[in-house]
Amino acid sequence: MAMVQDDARVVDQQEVAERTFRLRLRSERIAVTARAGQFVMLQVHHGTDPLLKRPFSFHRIMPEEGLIEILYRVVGRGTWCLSQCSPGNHLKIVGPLGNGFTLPEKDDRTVVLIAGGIGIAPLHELMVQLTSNLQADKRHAIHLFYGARTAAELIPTHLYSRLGIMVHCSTDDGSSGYQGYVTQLFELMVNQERHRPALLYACGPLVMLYHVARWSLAQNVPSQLSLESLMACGIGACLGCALPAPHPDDPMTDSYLHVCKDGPIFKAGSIAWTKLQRQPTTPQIYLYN
Amino acid sequence: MAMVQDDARVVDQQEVAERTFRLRLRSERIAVTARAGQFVMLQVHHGTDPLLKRPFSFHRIMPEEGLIEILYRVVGRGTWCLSQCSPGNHLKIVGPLGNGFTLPEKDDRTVVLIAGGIGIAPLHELMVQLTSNLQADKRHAIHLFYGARTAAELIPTHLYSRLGIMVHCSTDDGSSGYQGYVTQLFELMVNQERHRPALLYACGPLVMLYHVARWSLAQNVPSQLSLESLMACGIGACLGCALPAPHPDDPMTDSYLHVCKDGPIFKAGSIAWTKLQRQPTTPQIYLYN
Amino acid sequence: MDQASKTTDHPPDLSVQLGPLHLKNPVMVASGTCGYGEEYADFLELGQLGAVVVKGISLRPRPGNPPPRLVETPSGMINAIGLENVGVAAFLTEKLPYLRTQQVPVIVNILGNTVEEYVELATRLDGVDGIAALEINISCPNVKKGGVLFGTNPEAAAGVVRAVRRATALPLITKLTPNVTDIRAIARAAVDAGSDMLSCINTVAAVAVDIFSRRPKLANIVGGLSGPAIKPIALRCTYEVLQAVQCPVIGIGGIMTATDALEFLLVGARAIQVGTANFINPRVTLEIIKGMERFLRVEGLENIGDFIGALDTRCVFPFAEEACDLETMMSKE
Amino acid sequence: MDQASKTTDHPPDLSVQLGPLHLKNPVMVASGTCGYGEEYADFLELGQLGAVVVKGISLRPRPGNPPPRLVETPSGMINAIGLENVGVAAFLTEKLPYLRTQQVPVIVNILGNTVEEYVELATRLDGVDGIAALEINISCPNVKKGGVLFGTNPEAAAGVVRAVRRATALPLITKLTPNVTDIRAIARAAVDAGSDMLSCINTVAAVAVDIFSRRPKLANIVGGLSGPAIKPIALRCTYEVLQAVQCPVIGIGGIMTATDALEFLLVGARAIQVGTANFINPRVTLEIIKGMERFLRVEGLENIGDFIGALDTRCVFPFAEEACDLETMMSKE
Ligand SMILES: Cc1cc2nc3c(=O)[nH]c(=O)nc-3n(C[C@H](O)[C@H](O)[C@H](O)COP(=O)(O)OP(=O)(O)OC[C@H]3O[C@@H](n4cnc5c(N)ncnc54)[C@H](O)[C@@H]3O)c2cc1C
Ligand SMILES: Cc1cc2nc3c(=O)[nH]c(=O)nc-3n(C[C@H](O)[C@H](O)[C@H](O)COP(=O)(O)OP(=O)(O)OC[C@H]3O[C@@H](n4cnc5c(N)ncnc54)[C@H](O)[C@@H]3O)c2cc1C
Ligand SMILES: Cc1cc2nc3c(=O)[nH]c(=O)nc-3n(C[C@H](O)[C@H](O)[C@H](O)COP(=O)(O)O)c2cc1C
Ligand SMILES: Cc1cc2nc3c(=O)[nH]c(=O)nc-3n(C[C@H](O)[C@H](O)[C@H](O)COP(=O)(O)O)c2cc1C
Ligand code: FES
Ligand code: FES
Repeated sequence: MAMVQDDARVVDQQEVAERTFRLRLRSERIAVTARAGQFVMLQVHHGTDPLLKRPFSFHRIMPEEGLIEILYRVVGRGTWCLSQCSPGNHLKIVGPLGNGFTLPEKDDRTVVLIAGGIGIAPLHELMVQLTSNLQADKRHAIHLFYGARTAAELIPTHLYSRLGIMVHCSTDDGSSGYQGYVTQLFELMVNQERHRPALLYACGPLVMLYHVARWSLAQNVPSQLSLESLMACGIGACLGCALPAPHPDDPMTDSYLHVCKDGPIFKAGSIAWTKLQRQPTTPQIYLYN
Repeated sequence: MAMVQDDARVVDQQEVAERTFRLRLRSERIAVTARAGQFVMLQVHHGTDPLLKRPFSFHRIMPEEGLIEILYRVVGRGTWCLSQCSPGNHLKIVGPLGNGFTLPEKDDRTVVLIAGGIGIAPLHELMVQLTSNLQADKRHAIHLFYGARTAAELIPTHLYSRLGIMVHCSTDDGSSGYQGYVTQLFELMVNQERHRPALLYACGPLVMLYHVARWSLAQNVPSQLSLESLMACGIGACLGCALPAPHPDDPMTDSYLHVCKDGPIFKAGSIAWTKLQRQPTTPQIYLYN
Repeated sequence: MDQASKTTDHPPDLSVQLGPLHLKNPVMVASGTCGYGEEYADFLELGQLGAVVVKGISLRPRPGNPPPRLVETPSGMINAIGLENVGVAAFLTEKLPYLRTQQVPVIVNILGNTVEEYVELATRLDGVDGIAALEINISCPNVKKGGVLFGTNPEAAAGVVRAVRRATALPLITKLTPNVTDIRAIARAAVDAGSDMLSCINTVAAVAVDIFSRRPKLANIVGGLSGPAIKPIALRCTYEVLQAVQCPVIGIGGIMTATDALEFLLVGARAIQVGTANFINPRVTLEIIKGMERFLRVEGLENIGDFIGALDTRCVFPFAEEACDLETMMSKE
Repeated sequence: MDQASKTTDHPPDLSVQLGPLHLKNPVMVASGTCGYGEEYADFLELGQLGAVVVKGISLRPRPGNPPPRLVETPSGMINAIGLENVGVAAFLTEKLPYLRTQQVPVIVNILGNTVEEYVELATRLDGVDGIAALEINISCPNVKKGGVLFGTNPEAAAGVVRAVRRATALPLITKLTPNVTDIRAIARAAVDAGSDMLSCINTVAAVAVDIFSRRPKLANIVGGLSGPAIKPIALRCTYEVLQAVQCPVIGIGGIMTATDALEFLLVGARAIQVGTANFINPRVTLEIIKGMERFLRVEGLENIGDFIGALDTRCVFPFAEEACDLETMMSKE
């Protein structure tokens, strides 16, 4: 499970939804040990500006082919640079990093995955693994709740429904599926259908994760949430990726987790949600030149 | 003759000699007013590193087609970045800049052009202009002395001989033409054939220009030398591109010319050669990573 | 990626009041990067700018340093021009007349090696038609004090400002150097001595060397770093200075885009100056002004003044209220 | 683009002597950028490095600052980690044992908010097996002096160094901050107080803000700039410090490549530390060592020592001799 640095060759890059790209890279050394929920630090540019690598979750892991895929949205300069690269280019990559998802021990219980926007990225590989050893009828016990701001931002969902799982979509503007937040759709469905998930996986914006965490704590349903933080190293060396954690002994004392080492997958109770501060919002790239 | 900033489209890029590229750009606004010996400041990269534009002389000017060409050698990060761009890319460009060559008034006298290495770049357009209104037999009075370190660095010289002018080559290692420096070849030929040039044009490394300047001053032959200097703005605003000039009144007082405004074409006597300092040499790019 | 405007049709108001100076917008070109204005005539109408700060002027002409005077660095450049300039006499007769024909406030950056030089400069520029203000460049060696820069010592800085203040009725801007332990102390000293405004920052002292020739890349060895690399330092200096003084502050350092410029305004700068970016794009100042207008529209602001100093440094805990019961839940988990 | 070697076959000697320390090569990893060493175990053998400087250690564990703790800037990054560390006790029991198994000199970076804290730290680290030297991080607020940093004042800096000197026989490196008016004065004070060596520089104070949320990009507002953007500043500081002191100096700041590292050695630094670059390429230090070897081969040097301090600042006028008669010719022209 060692981390490696590799020189990954770009095999393919496709724009699969609005400003959303799927990038396929060749890296045998990373593909063989990677697990769902883990991530890589990827060079987005040659030169010193942008300077830092960027973290991206595994969207697909194909150990036999020696390939990995990431799915990313262009939100700033780094992801913009990345979207400019083409097959044949080489990018430095470090991985696999972080803890990754834990798969359920029993496979006969209801599992719910909740994705907000680009949060779908790590859940794809998870869905593949959850369904891989499952008979077709049992796959119906896996539900994906997938929300985005608008239909154009949704990855085509047949990719998921053809895995045999149940897919429920929402958009903030109602342009596809349920109109509203994905967490609302989830709570609605769970209350209506009265089948309670045995396990929750989620990835998406912080507020979404917060609502999932609330629900999971209130309902006492175990959850695995994929969190983000700004990162410089991804390997536990810079201590930059801290998130507040409940202090074991004294609630008034600060204590921090590090997303790259202790995460990026956390259970709801590991994060001190009350101590989370609002962070600067995502800039619209190049809006003001 | 106003300077403009334009967004030039890359039309073509070819490697024409070792590490030497010819880049064709579309810029109607610059092509119509450009003169031989002038230059442009060209963006080599999007982003802040490398930060500054780079100066390049006009290699060809095609006002009818709205095209310009530059010929450049990859010597560092900026020129390396430039060599990576492909047709369809856009580069910010400012030009035409500087004073340019003055064409001879009478066209019946011997004219000598001396080029060292990439110093051939501005002389091509000059040769085209010198020969354009000239009958074929008179073109023999134009001599190009063209030297490089080795044959692989020479631009194929039929491009020049087919203009009807006389081409004399040298290489430091003797792999093509005369073995030795181009200024040696020039002095040799001039002494042997005893036809003295009425006018000298030269572009190349500083030591070469120094030897041309010496000769031209000693022989009292007017010369137009294309000089270089590090530049930030190219338009006379930063005062960074200074070269020492003889002070009109007092030789002990410092006085400076600015290559981008007062040049890049200077006569031999305009530069205070004795006050020129040795500048850091050209780095071999990426040699030590 | 343009967003729809939230406001009405008239363009947002970019004008700012800097003490006695009223500028149509907060965007100036920085001293030493726009020559004497004329150099940019082909690229823009100077009248579109908030103000023009001309190349630093000394009493007598200065030839400047020997070359090389420039070197590029990661996201920056170092210059050691050596304050080459035509001198105050030639400035008044050869350069100012052109600037006077442009509808733009002209700020004259002045420099000297003794307090007396500054005073004489101020005296000669005082009351001259077409000069809107003086910017005192205190990043100059004080020859009477062993070459220590005026700007690195509160008393020396105050000494220059006080003397210049007596010599002229023109609005005074003191330009601060970042190469100090406590920029707040220098800022306070300059304001107490009569400076109406401050501008910050000048370049950061820097060196570059070449391992192949084993020589410094600048003939002067040490030069001043500018460009995007120093923007975070300039923002910190501006932030600190604004904690120390009440007067208008002009932000300078690494501004390449409207976003960069707005960052300085957010911290509290009343205007900004663009330096190195002019070399890369001679029309950059106009693009910055346009970008600011678009920003104000999108944000639904009618005046740039409403954005200046709007930095909110309070901690915001979005989930703190609701999450009170979460803690109890978590302790059960 | 490899050039043929001019020298014989044995590899060039990269070893350097830093006062009492002998290092197999001049390349160290900088404090705070390599954790406690173990974090890089998957990428390199620590034994290949000249030395490892561990994350700054305080007397008691520190949780560090709230996030966000990082922000990227042009060719740089700002951090406000807040000196999060496990504290000296856990360092000795949990971190040092691993480092001891590696064949690499371990330098412990120490920090405190009072002179007493530094002294107690030094006392507890003195004589501990596996520690090669202490690096005193004086870029910390002195709580007894209103939070002014020890490193910004010669007396305060000397106070810390003198006290630590008495508390330990370990070689002492004092790590200088660039955020001062005169780094030479601090350098001299530290050496006079007993520091065997100096390292420079620590990060440059910096701010970044977000115009959309109108908030600082760091919870701590002010942080430290590092990376290529600061290399020219670090070279200048190293250059200045070497003019002031005789002791070995370790260059730090923005080193990404062998060329960068060699620039510091050219100026006179006896060794260098690599910080931010480790985040971008965890194997960068090995690449730097290899690049240095190639450079020495190509230049025909057998010892890195022959290159250290080889900067030639004399003016060279290549055409001055021959050109004497040129002047006469020119006056005729
Ligand atoms: C463990 C982990 C896994 C991730 N997986 C994915 C993924 O699979 N697909 C995907 O599209 N995105 C993913 N992200 C987020 C992705 O790293 C950021 O979108 C990217 O770094 C933005 O870079 P930029 O230069 O385009 O944006 P910038 O211009 O740098 O910033 C734009 C916005 O992105 C945020 N951002 C910048 N850098 C980071 C960072 N290192 N981590 C988190 N947010 C950042 C900034 O706060 C800012 O709001 C992941 C983040 C983490 C921490
Ligand atoms: C008026 C003028 C016209 C020129 N015309 C041509 C041309 O037609 N073809 C051509 O190949 N080159 C030309 N040059 C030189 C060209 O500008 C440089 O080779 C180029 O800027 C190097 O950039 P770089 O980033 O690759 O190299 P860097 O890594 O920046 O430096 C490599 C070497 O190039 C030198 N250099 C860097 N920047 C400049 C600069 N702005 N001006 C001069 N030297 C520099 C440095 O001193 C260094 O030795 C001209 C220069 C001037 C001043
Ligand atoms: C080439 C050059 C020359 C400069 N000359 C002066 C000057 O004469 N007087 C002055 O006060 N500042 C001078 N400066 C400093 C700039 O005005 C400005 O403060 C600094 O460059 C930082 O801004 P920037 O990063 O936008 O360039 C000069 C800067 C450069 C790059
Ligand atoms: C994330 C981070 C944490 C750091 N922590 C420390 C520290 O604990 N003690 C210290 O003396 N310096 C610390 N530094 C400063 C570095 O050791 C180094 O001096 C500085 O980053 C400049 O070098 P660079 O440009 O190569 O990064 C830290 C730097 C970074 C980027
Ligand atoms: S990103 Fe560096 S410690 Fe997590
Ligand atoms: S390059 Fe700026 S003045 Fe010549």
